[in-house]
Amino acid sequence: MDIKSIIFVILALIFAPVAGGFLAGIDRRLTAWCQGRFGPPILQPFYDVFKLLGKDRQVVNTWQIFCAHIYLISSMLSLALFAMQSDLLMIFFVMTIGAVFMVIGALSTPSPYSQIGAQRELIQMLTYEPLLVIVFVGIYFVTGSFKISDIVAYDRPIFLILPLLYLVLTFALTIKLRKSPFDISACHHGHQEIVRGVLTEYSGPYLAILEIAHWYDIVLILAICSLFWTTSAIGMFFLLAITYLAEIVIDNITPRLTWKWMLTYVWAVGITLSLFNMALLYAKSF
Amino acid sequence: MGFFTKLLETSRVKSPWIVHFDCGSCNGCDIEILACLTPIYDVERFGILNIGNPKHADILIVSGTVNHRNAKVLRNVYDQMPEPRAVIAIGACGTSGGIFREAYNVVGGVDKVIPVDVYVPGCPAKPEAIIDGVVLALGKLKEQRTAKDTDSLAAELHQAREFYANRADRQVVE
Amino acid sequence: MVSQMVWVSIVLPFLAAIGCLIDSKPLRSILVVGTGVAVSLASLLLVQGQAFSLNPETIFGIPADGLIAVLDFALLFVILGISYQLKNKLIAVLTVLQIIPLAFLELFLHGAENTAPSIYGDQLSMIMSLIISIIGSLICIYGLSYMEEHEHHLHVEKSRQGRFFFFMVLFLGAMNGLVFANNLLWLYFFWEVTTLCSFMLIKHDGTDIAVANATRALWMNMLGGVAFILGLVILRAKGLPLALQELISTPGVASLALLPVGLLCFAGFTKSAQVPFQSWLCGAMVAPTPVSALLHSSTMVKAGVYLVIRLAPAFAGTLFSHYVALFGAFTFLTTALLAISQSNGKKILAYSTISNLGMIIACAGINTPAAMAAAILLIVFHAISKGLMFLCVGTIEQRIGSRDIEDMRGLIRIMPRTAMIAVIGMVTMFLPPFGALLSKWMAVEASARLPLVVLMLAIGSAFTMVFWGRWLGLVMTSVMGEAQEPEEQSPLVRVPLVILAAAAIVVSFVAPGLYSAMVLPVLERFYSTDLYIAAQGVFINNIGMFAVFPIFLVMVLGVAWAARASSGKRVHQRAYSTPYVAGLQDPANPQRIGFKGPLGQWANFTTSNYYMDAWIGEGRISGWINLISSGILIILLTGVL
Amino acid sequence: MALETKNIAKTQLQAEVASLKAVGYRFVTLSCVDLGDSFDLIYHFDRELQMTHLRITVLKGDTVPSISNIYFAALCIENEIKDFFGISFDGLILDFGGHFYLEEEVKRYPFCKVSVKEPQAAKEGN
Amino acid sequence: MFDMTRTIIANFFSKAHTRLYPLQTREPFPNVRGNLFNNIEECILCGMCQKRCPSQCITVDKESQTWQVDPYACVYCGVCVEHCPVHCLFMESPYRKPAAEKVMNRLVQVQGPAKKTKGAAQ
Amino acid sequence: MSTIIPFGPQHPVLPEPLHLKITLKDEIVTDAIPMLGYVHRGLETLVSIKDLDQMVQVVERVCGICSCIHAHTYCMCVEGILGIEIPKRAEFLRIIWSELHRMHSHLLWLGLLADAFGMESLFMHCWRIRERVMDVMEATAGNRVIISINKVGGVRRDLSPDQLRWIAQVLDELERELDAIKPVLTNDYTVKKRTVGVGVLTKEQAYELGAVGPTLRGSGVAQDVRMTGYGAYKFIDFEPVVEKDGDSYARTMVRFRELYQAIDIVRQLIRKLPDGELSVKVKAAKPEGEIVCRSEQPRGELLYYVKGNGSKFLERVRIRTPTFANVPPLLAMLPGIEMADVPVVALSIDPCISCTER
Repeated sequence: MDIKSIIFVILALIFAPVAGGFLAGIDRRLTAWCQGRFGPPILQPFYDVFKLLGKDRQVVNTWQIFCAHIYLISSMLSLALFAMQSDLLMIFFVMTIGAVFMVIGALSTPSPYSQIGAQRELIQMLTYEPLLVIVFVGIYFVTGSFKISDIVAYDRPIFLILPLLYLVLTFALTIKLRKSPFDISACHHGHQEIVRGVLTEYSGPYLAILEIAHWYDIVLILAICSLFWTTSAIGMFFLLAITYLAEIVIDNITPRLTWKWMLTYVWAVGITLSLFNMALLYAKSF
Repeated sequence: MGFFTKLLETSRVKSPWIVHFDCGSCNGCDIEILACLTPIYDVERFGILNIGNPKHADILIVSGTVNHRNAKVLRNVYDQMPEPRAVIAIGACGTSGGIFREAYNVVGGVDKVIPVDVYVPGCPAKPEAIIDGVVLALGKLKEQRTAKDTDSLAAELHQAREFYANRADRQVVE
Repeated sequence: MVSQMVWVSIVLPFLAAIGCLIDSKPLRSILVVGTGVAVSLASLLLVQGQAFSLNPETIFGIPADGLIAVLDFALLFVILGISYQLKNKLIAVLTVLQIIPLAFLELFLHGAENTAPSIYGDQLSMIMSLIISIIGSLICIYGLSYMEEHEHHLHVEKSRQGRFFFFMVLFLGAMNGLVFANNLLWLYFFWEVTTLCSFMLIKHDGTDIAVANATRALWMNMLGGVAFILGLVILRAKGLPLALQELISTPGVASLALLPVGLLCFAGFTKSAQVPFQSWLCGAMVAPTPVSALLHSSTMVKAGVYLVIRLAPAFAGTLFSHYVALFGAFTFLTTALLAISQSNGKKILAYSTISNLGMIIACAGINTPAAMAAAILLIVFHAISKGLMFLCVGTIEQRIGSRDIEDMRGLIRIMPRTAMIAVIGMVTMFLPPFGALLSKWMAVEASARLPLVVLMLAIGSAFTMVFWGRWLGLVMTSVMGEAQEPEEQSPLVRVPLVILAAAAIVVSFVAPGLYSAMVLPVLERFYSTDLYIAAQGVFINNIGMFAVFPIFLVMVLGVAWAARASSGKRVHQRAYSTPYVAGLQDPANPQRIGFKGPLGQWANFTTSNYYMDAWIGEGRISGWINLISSGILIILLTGVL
Repeated sequence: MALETKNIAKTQLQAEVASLKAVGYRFVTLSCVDLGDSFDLIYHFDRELQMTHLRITVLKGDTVPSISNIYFAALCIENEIKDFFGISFDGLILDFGGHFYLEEEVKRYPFCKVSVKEPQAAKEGN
Repeated sequence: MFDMTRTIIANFFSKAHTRLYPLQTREPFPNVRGNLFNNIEECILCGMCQKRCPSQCITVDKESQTWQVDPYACVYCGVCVEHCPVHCLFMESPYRKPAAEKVMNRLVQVQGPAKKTKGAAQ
Repeated sequence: MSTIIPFGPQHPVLPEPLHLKITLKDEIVTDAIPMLGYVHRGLETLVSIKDLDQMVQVVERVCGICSCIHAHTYCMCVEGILGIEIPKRAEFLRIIWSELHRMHSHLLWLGLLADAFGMESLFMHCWRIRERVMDVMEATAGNRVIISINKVGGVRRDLSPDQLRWIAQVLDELERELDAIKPVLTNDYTVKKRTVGVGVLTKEQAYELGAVGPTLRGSGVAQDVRMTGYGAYKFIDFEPVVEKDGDSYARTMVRFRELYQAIDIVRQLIRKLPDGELSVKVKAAKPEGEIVCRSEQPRGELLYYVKGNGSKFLERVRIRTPTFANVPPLLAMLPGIEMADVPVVALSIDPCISCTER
C-alpha cells in the first residue's frame, strides 16, 4: 500500500457520500419530472441528513445504535477496499457485514413492522447476493482475476463481452437502491404496508447514519458497474448515466411487487441470463 | 460552531417531514393534504415528505375532530415524535371541532389533547392554506426544544373528557 | 518425544476411558480434565515439529498389526451383537458384509509386504489432532457439568455418566488414532470405533427416538464401513499398498485405483453425513448436547472430510473430482436451504454443519491448492465456531427449556453472557473477517472455473446468511432499560465457552500465520502453482486477495466506536421510545410491548421468522434432495468403475 | 309518504329472514328508532332493487335474536345498535360488547332519549 | 411492463404541472366561499345568521352590538350569507390564512344602520 | 409461529384510521379482526339540535369525498316526506355535481390504489388529472371538496352556459388523460401481477355478505341503484359497469370504466339540461312520517332512513353508507392473501371509514 492508494482511499471516503447525496438529489428531481412535478432541490438529501443529525435521539434499544454504526463502518471499509483496488469478492463479503447488521438492528427491536422488514431485507439479500457473486465470477472469466487492479487493466470494455451479466448486475443495483419493483423491505417515501420496514424504528441521527451508509453502498455498486467500461472515462460515464436513468424509469413504471415474485423472477431471469452469457463466452472461446 | 448551528437551522427549515394523522375527519381535509403532495402543488419542492412514521417526522398534521378513542392514539403518535416537532391542526374540525362540536363522541379540537402550533381553518382547508400552515410551522422547528412538559395538558384533557362524559344534552334517567 | 506425544494422544484416552467407568464423580472429573489437558498439551507439542512417521512393531508387547486385526474383529462382533439386540437385520447384514471381506483380506490376500509406516503425521494430521484434542476436550469438560444438570433434569436414578464419559473420551482417542494412522487397516479400526462410539452416545438417553436415531446412524455408517473395507480389498487385490501416504503419492494412482479411492470417499461421505445420508446427523440431535457438539465440531463428521481431503490428490484432475465437487456443492446448497426451514436451534446447527462439510468436500473435489487451503481452514474454523455454538445452545436449552430459536427471542436480557458468546459464535460462522468466511471466499474463487459449482456455492452462501442473520438478530430483541437478570454460569461451563469464543476470534486473526505454518507445507507436497501467499496478514495469489489484518483492524476499531456510541453513558434513558405500533402502545407502561387491539384486548408483541414450510419444508423437499443427490452419487460411483 | 313495512313478532324474525334469504333477498341494513319505552327495529332487504322492510318492536331491556348467523353482514350493524341503543342480540357471532365504536369514557347508549334501567350484568360490570 | 413509459417520458419532457404556489398565486375563482366578513355598519344584528349557521360559529350580541364569528369553527357553507336579510354578510374569495393563535373575528358596531331600518319600518 | 401486525389506525398506507389486527404466518394473512370507532363522531344524534336545513350541512360532512351525494340523498328523503317536487333543472344540476364527485372520487381512489402497490407515478398522474375536476368544482360550486350545493327543495347555485362549455372541455381533456393510463391498468404485467387474482370475492359471496357498489359489480352482479331512476337518472341512458372475476383487478376495472361512464353521463346531462327554476320554496317545513331513500355513491349503495316527528327537528336520520356494507366482504377477502396485498385488497373496496362510522 503506497501513498497514492492511501490518498485515493481518503478521497473516496470523503467524496462518496457527497456523490451519493447528489445522486440521490438528482434522482429525486428526475423522478419528480417523470411524475410531472417540479421536484425538490438537488441538495435536498443533504438537508434531510443534516436535519436528522440534529434531531433528538430516540431508540428502542442500544443495539440499534451499534448496528447502525457497524453498517456505516463496513460500507466505508468496502468502499475503501475498492479504492485500494483489492479483491471484488472480498469487498462484496465486507459489504455483507453492513447489510447483515442492518437486519440485526431491525430484528433487535420488538416492533412487528421492523421485524417483517428485516425478514424481507434478508430475502432481498438472498436474492441479490448470488447474482453479484455470479457477476464477479463472470468478470473473472473474462479478465482472469478478481482483483480490481487487473480488471481495470483489461484492455476491452467488459460490457461488450458480458452485456447480459451487466443486466443481472442492474437487478442487484435496483434492489440495493430500494427502487420499484424491489422496494420491498423499505422504500424511500414510506407509503408501504410495513411503514418503512427495516428503517421503521430508526430515527434522528441513527437514520442519518443509515442514509449515509446507504450512499456509500450506492456509490460502491455504481463503482462496480463502472468496471464494465474501464477503457474510457466517457464510456464509463455514459454507461452509468444510462443505467441510472433506466433505474429511475423502471422505478416509475412499476409497482412494488411481492418478495415471492422477486425471489423467483430475479433468480430465474438472473441465472438464465448469466448462464446464457457464459455459454456465449464458451462458444466464442472455441 | 456558528456555521453548524446555521446549517442545522437551514436543514430543519428545508426538510420538514410530515406525518399525517386522520383523527376523525370527514376525509375532506385528508384528501387536501394528499393533494398537496401531488404535481399541482408538489410540496416536495420544500423538502416536505409525507413520511407516515412519527419516529421520522418533524411535523404532525392532524385533521378532524378528536374523539375519545383516537385521542389516545393521537397522544401516542405525538409522543413518538422526536424533538424538535410541530403540530398543525387542519380544518374546522381539527381546530375547534367544527360542525360536530356538539356530537356526543367529540372531545373537540386537536388542542384539547396535544399542543398545537398552527391552526389552519377551512372546511376543508385548501391545499394552499395547508402549505401556508406548514411554512408557518417551520418557524417552530427552527428552535431546538427539549421534551416539553406536557403534564398540564394531560390534566386538561382529563378535564375535557370528564366534561364531555357528563354533559347533559341527553336526559338519562335511571 | 514425538512418539510419546502420539501415544499420549491415542492411547491415553483409551485408558482414561476405562477409568471413567468407575462410578466416582471426582475421579471422573479428574480423569476427563486430566486427559483433556494431557492430549491438548501433546497435540500442541506435536505442532512444534515437522512431519514424522512411526512404525511401532508392538503395542504393550503385542504385535501391533495383529492386535489391531483382533480388535477389528472384536469390534465387528460387538456390532453384530448390537444388531441382534436391536433385531435389525440391515445392520447385521452390513456387519457381516464387513466381517467377510475383512477376514478375506487378513487371511487370504497377502499383497506386497507392508513396509510403510503405520503412523504418519504431517501438518494436516496435526491440525486435526489439535482440533480433536483441544475442542474435543473442552466439550468433554463442559459435559461434566452439563450431564449433572441433564441427569438431574431427567430424574435419572442411577447415574449413567460413567458409560457416557467412557465413550466420550474413547472418541477422542479413536479420532486421534484415525488422523495419525497411515496404515489403512488401522484407520479402518479407528473408523469403526468412532461409528460404535457415536451409536452408543446417540442412544445414551435410551428413549425410543434416541434408539431409533442411533440405529439409523449405525446402519448408515456401517454402509460406509462396507465401502471402506471393500475399497481396501480392491486396493490389496490390485497390489497397491494399504497405506495412505504411499497411496496418494504413487504416480498414476488416479487411473489405477480410482475405484477403491471412490469407495473410500463414499465412506467419507457417509461419515460426514452428506446428502442423502444427512438424516443420521440430524437424528443425532436427540443426544445430550455435548455429544452433538463432539460429533459436529471436532470428531466423527470431520473424520469423513479428513479422509476425502487426504485422498484428494489421488483423484486430482479426474472427472470423478468434478463430480465430488458437484456433490459437495449440492450438499452445501440443499442443507443450507433446509436450515432455513428449521426453527429448532440444534437442527439449524446440524444442517449448517452438513452444509459446511459439503463445502469442504466440494473444495476437495475442486482440487486446486486454493480449494484445498479453503477446505483445511474451514475444518479448523468450523470446528471452533460450531463447537462453541453447540455448547451455547446446550446452555441456553438448560436455562430456557427449549431449543426453538423462536423461544430465544430476547435472550440477551435473560442470559446476557451466554447470548453474547452465542452471538460471537454466529458472527464467526458467516461474516468476514472471520475464518469461516475466509474459507468460503477461497472456495468461491477456487470454484470460479466450474460454473455449476460456483452457482451452488453462491446461492448456498446466501442461504447461510439468511438463517444465521435472523437467529443473530432475534437473540438481541429487547427494549432499552428492561431489567436484565444476572446470569450464573458454572466455571465448567464458562471456561470452555470463553476459551472457544476467544479461539474463534484469535484463530481467525492469526489465519494467515496458521496458513503459512500449517497448511502451506501440506499443499506444497502436491501442488506447486496458484498457492496463496499469506504475507503481512493478506492472502494473495494471482487471481485474488483477502486482507485479513486490515479488515480486522478496521472492524475492531469500528466495533469499539460503535460500542462506545451505544454504551449506556452515551445514550440517556430518556432516549427510549416504544416501538411503533400504529399509535396503539400503552403510554402508561412503556416497557409493555404490544398494542391495544380490537375488543379492547391487549395484544402482546408476537412475531416469527419466515420458515416457508409450504415451499421448503423439510418433509417437502428432503425426498427430492435425497433423490437428486443419490443420482449424483450413483453417477459418481459408476464413473469410477 | 309512508314506509311500507311488514310488522312481525320478535319470535318470527329468524324464520322470516331465513325465508327472505331463500328467495334471494340481500340484507341491506337495520334501522333502529327509540320510541320512548320501546325500540322500532326495521330490517331492510333488497332483491334486484326492490326493497322490502320488516319491522319488529321490542321493549327496552329486551333482547333480540341476532340474524348474523343467517346474514354475516348483519354483524356490524347489530354491534352498532348494541353500542347506540343498548339492545342485546342473542347469538351475535362476534360481540364487541358495546365497544364497537365507543370508549369507556362515553356515556352508555347515546342514542337513547330515555334509557331505562341498564341490564343488571352491565351495571355490575361498571 | 412498460405501459407507463410513454406517460413518464411525456411528463419528463414537458413543463412541470406544478403551480409554484407561494411564488406564483393563482387568481381565486369568483364566487368561491372564502373568508367570511360582515359589513358591520350595515348589520341589523337580527341574529338570523346565528340561527341559521349549522356550525353555531356566529354569535350576535345586541347588548354590546357585536357580531362575532369563530373562523376556526366556520365550515364555509355560505348559509348565513344566503339568509342575511340585509345582505351585509359576504364571503371573500381568498381563504383564511393559518395562524398560530386562534383569533376570533369580532366586530363591534359603532354606528349601525339600526336607526335607518327602524325609520324605514315606521 | 405467527406475527401479529397492528394495521392502523395511524398508518402511512391507510389515510384513514381503521385498525386491523392481522395475524400472519410467513406473510400469509391467517386472521384479521377489525376495530372501528376512531372516526366515530355520532353525528346522527345531531338531529336533535340542528334543524332539517342545518342537517344538510351536517350530512355533507359525513364524508368529504362523496358529500354531494349524501346531501342529495338526505334532501330526497326530506322532500319525499314533505311531498315536494323539485324543479327538473335542479335535479339535473344535482346529478351533474354528483357525477363530478364520482369522477374525483374514483380518480382519487385510483391514485391511492397506485400508492398502495407502490407506483408513485400513477398516483401522481391520477391526482394531477383529478385536480381538473376539483377546479371545476371550485369554480362552479365555490369550494373544492365539500361543495354545499344541495338544499331542501333544490340547489343553491346554477351553472351558466359558459361553465357548461368549460365542463365539457374539461371532460374531453379528462378522457384524453384517462386514455393515457388505460394500458397501464388494463395491460401492464406488473400492475396485473398485483391485482389479478388478489382478494377474490365470488358472486355468491358478494351477494351473501351484502357487498355494494363496485365491489358487488366487480363480482358480476349488475346492481346499480342509479337504475332505479332517482333524480335525473331516469332521463339518462347508461348501463351498469360489470366485471366478472371478483378480484381486485375487476374492481379496479369497474371503477376505471365508471370514470368513462360518468363522463358520458355528464355529457348527456349537459346536453339535456332543461331550463327552469333552481329550487322551490320550502316554508317552515315540519315533516312527519318515515322514508327510506337510496342512491349510488362512488362506493356503492347509500341508504338513508329518515323519520320526522312533526317538528322542524327530525326524529331520526339513519345513514347506511356503502363502506359499512363492504366491511364484511373485506373481512372475508383478507384471510389467505399476502401481507403485501392487504393494502391493495383493503383499498379495492374503496373504504371510507368516516362514512362508515359517521
